[in-house]
Amino acid sequence: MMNGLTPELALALTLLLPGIGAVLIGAADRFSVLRDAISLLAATALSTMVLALLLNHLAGGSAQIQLTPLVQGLPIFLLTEPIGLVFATLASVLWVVITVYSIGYMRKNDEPRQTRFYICFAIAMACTMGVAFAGNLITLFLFYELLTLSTYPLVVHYETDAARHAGRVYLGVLLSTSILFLLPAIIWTWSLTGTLDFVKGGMLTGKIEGPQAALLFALYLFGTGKAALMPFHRWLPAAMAAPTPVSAFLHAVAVVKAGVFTLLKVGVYIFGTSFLSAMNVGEWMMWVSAFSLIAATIVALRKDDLKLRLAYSTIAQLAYVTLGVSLASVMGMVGGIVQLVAHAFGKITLFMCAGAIYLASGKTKISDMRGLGRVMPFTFGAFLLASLSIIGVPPTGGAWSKWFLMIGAAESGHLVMIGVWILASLLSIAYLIPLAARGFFLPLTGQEDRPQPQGQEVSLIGKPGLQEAPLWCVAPACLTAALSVLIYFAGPAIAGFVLPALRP
Amino acid sequence: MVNAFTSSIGHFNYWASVLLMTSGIYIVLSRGNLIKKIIGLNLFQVSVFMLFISMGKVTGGTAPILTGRHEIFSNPLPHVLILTAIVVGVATTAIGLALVVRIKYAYGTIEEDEILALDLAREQMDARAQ
Amino acid sequence: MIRQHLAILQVMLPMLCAPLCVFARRPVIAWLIATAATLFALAGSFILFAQALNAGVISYHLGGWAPPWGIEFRLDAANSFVLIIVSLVGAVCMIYGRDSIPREIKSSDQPLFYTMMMLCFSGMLGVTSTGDAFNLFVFLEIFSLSSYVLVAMGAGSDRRALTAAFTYLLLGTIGATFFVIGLGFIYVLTGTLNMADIAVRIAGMSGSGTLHVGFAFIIVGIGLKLAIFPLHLWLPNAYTHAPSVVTALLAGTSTKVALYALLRMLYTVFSPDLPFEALILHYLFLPLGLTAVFVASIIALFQSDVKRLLAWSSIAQSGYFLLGVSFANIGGLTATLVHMFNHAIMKSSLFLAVGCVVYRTGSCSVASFRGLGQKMPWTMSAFVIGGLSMIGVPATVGFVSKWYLVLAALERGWWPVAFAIVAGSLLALFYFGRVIEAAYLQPSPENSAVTEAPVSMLAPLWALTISCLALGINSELTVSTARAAAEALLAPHAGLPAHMGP
Amino acid sequence: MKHHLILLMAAKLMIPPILLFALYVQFHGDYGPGGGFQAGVIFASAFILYGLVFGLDELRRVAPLSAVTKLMAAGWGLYIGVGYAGVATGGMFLDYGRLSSDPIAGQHTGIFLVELGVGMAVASTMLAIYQCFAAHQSRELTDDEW
Repeated sequence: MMNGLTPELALALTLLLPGIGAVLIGAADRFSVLRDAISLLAATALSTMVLALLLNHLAGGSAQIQLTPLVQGLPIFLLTEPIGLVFATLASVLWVVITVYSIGYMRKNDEPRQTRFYICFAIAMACTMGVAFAGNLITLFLFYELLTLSTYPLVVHYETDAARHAGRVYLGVLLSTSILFLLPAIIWTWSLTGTLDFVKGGMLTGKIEGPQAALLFALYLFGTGKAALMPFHRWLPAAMAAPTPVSAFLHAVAVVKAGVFTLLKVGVYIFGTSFLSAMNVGEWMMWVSAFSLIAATIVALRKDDLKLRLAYSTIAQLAYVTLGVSLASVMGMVGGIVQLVAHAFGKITLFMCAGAIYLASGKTKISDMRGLGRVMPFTFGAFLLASLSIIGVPPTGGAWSKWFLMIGAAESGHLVMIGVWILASLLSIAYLIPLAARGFFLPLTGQEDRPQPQGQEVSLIGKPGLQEAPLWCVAPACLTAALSVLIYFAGPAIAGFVLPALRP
Repeated sequence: MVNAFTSSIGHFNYWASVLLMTSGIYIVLSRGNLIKKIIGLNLFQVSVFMLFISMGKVTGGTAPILTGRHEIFSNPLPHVLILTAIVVGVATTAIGLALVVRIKYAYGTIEEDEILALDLAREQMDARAQ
Repeated sequence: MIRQHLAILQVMLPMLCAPLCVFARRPVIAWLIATAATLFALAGSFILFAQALNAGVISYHLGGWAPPWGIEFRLDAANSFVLIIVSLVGAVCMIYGRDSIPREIKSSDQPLFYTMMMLCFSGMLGVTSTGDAFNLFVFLEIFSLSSYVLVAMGAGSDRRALTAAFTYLLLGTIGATFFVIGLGFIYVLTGTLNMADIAVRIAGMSGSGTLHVGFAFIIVGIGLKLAIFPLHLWLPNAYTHAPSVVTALLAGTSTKVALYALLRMLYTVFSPDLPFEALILHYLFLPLGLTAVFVASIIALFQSDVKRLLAWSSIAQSGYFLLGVSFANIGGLTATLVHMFNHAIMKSSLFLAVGCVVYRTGSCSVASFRGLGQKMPWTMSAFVIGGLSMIGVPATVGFVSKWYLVLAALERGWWPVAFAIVAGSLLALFYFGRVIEAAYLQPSPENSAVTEAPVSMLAPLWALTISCLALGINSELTVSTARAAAEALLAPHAGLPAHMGP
Repeated sequence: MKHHLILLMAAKLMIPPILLFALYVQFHGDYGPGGGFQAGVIFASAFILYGLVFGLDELRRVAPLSAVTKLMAAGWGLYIGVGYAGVATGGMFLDYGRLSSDPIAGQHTGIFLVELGVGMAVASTMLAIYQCFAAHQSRELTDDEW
């Protein structure tokens, strides 16, 4: 690689840079401009590092770091491998975007405790990198838990009763599931195999079988509470009490992505697709995921609050990945990985748009948003594009993930799952498109009677011309919307990048 | 039957100890007066001391003083141990009594139920103050 | 020469310092003496541990009388490991006490307070070091009697300390007396009091009724000191009303020492192969341990006093010890010992943090924690880390404990128990969550002028917190140490002189 | 109390023999029945009798609590000190045999000192306990209660 920057150093820096960033942000508490600049700088530096690692990997190199053993025989182990690199790249790039957006949002809204907010962002980012580059299950678990803890202050940002309640649900569900199910699953795996390293093709073959294997699989699936599989999804809607950038961060960059990423890693490197399909382990979980998928979609349809609707949409979209993993086919896994990426770009756009709408008009209810598209065309345009991607209409990134997932279903012979996906996609049209359609095609009505939204500039509503949110907020949304289209062209490339790791 | 009878009579020292021991424990648990509790505790401890000492007795044995005139000695070790245990018991009693005196000063009573009532009243007062 | 006599010196130096403290005219001199003694004991225990690991069992004959006739101090990896725990917590608490003790104890009482601290400390070290069962009782009583007094010293701020100490005294004495009764039976049976010697002599007597009775009395007696679940009644009040330093010391060490005595009795004196013992382990310790974990944790949820909350949490933790013991395999024993060390660190650090709060606010109710996250950032972050450790979040020592306990349960194939272990630790999330939420998410009462605790208290607190993190990130040291200790416990006849061998 | 002449005289007569007996038990203890525990209690009983008859204030003048506490610590320190002497002379802890060139004489010296320490500690502890408890008497006893 570049002179002086060894892959190992770059790998270490992916964890250290956000950490250093957090310290510096704390030090620059008094100087808000400097603080924001440092946040942005750290984000940029991190994505540079990750890109360097990605290039290094493409050039055939790899990097790994072994640190002290957390428990005997199980070191903290960092390693670059394709799935992790995809996730790390995604998260680090989106961190830059979300930081830009946060600066706009937090300043415009004049939020309290901004320094704490950015510090927690940075720490959560370091943890996300740890999850992404974890070389064994225990390292992953370590950073997974730290991620939960470091995002807790973000969820309770407002420190109101509602926020406290949200924080309780958030921490309660995430820590409970991980300690109650994931930890025993990990220890069980360890006692079966004597290793927790991620091994290509899995390592459980011949160690466990029958209902026990299914139980272990279920423990992993339910234990990864961040993947929000029903009935452990309550934390996601609850966390909507936080400011919008936090929601975007949770949904697209760090938390839920870390959840499904964990599932993918477990599916690919612990169980292995061949073992999963041979043992027919995922059969039962497949139905749970399908239920989760349909149920969350239906709940989303009935929510009038935009952020809540998006939250349930996320639950449904995550179930795609869970389903992909339970299908136990290589293409299902590929579909899961592409879905991880596509959904990240789509959902971050949707959330940023929701935030922008709130900033500009003070509105959170979908039924109130009629005609807003006319005064906020960029925001609503981005929203529409992202919606299409989430639904899976070509040429958007979401199309590829659905495509691969359906191939996976066909490969493993679960044709009924294709039907489930089609149904879910149709339903998602029903809950996503009306918003954009109302925004663009219905007139702005009724706002003469409505009281002015609190804390907003009076000038926005009921006057002709554009009334967009600040540029800092709209531009990132447009960028990610564009990217979620561009992903369509990168879809096969991503699949090709991760396939070698999946095929035993 | 007779055999069982003689063997239980033969161990009458055990029976005596058990009687004292259970009385002691019973007093500790059932009496509300703190002084009586201490008395019960003492009774309990002393019963154990007696058990030990009677175990050390060898029939026909004398005090283990080397004078050359006797062949059979009682086992002196239990006595030594119990000497230590007695000291421990005295210390316990002293601390217990000291505590009772302090409790009397602090609460004005040494009846357990009255003390509990006073504590409860105070806790309720604290809870209301918050 | 000191090295050669270290086994006795590190018990007897605090014992000598106790009367010296009486002569100290100024409290600070007594403090200096006491701190020096604990630091000496700390250094000594590390050296002893290294010695026991490298050179095998250290046997020290008091007065030159060879065992089994004379009293023997017998140090193997197991008890020198416990020595480290005791002296570490002791040293940290003494350093912490420089500012904390004058706040809670009248200055005229302070030299005597330090005397009692030293007695308590050397009693615990003695219990741990001795190889003679009766001597163990004597040291147990030295430590218990002085801890009754120490608990009662909390009467300066709350008269309930007196009744707490009284209950502690009653139950503690009953426990000790039970122990002596059991010992009497064993003595009648074997004619010896040296623990290693007893182990050799009762090897073929597993059918003897006397042995069973003696065993039962000893286990119940130690159980009272250890606060095994239905025998825990003395503990919550004693911990709640004692002075902060005393609570931290007792929470970190007293149950550990009692646990050590239990392990020594179970594994060295009575060998775990005895059928009745296996019975007790499986049908008594397992259900009691589980009940303790859940019942005590649930009670902890409803406490409004943080010290009392932590006390109930300690009872729950002693349930974990029992679970680890009940697995009756080397994994379970290792897990118990690891947890013993880890729990000493985290529980002491939690109590020290609460001590800082008491120092500043004068109260330890959950309500008085409101807003402290901003006002006492260092104290509260240490508290948070301790709490996370109790929950079992990775990178803290609590995680390491949970890991090995669950692993041991799985080794036995006891599924439900493994789940119960993690579920129990989850309850800690809820009771610590309440306190932490109050500290960080609720505004402090108006016109409160609370500031951060003095450095002399924060430094020892943070020393424990940092070791809580460091040993959580790298558990190699604790676990290999605990494993060596577990092996030593399971090898009762190692290093016996020829005339005492089996 | 001053007019309980018989009590006063009897006590005055009894106290010296009690003290003497205590000393006898003490010094006899190292080679026969007796020893520090018993002697200490007997020794203290003389003082307690004094206190009972002449009043607590008088006892406090003769044996102030602070001095008694120090004596207690000193006795206890003496015991442990003898233990250390064994170490210092190259033997084990509490190895009295080393205290003199002749092991038998050393044993004598050692046990003598230990018993002395025990005696001091026990006597002063007993006195301290008595003084502490007696101090908490709620009112003076009247004559007809005697």
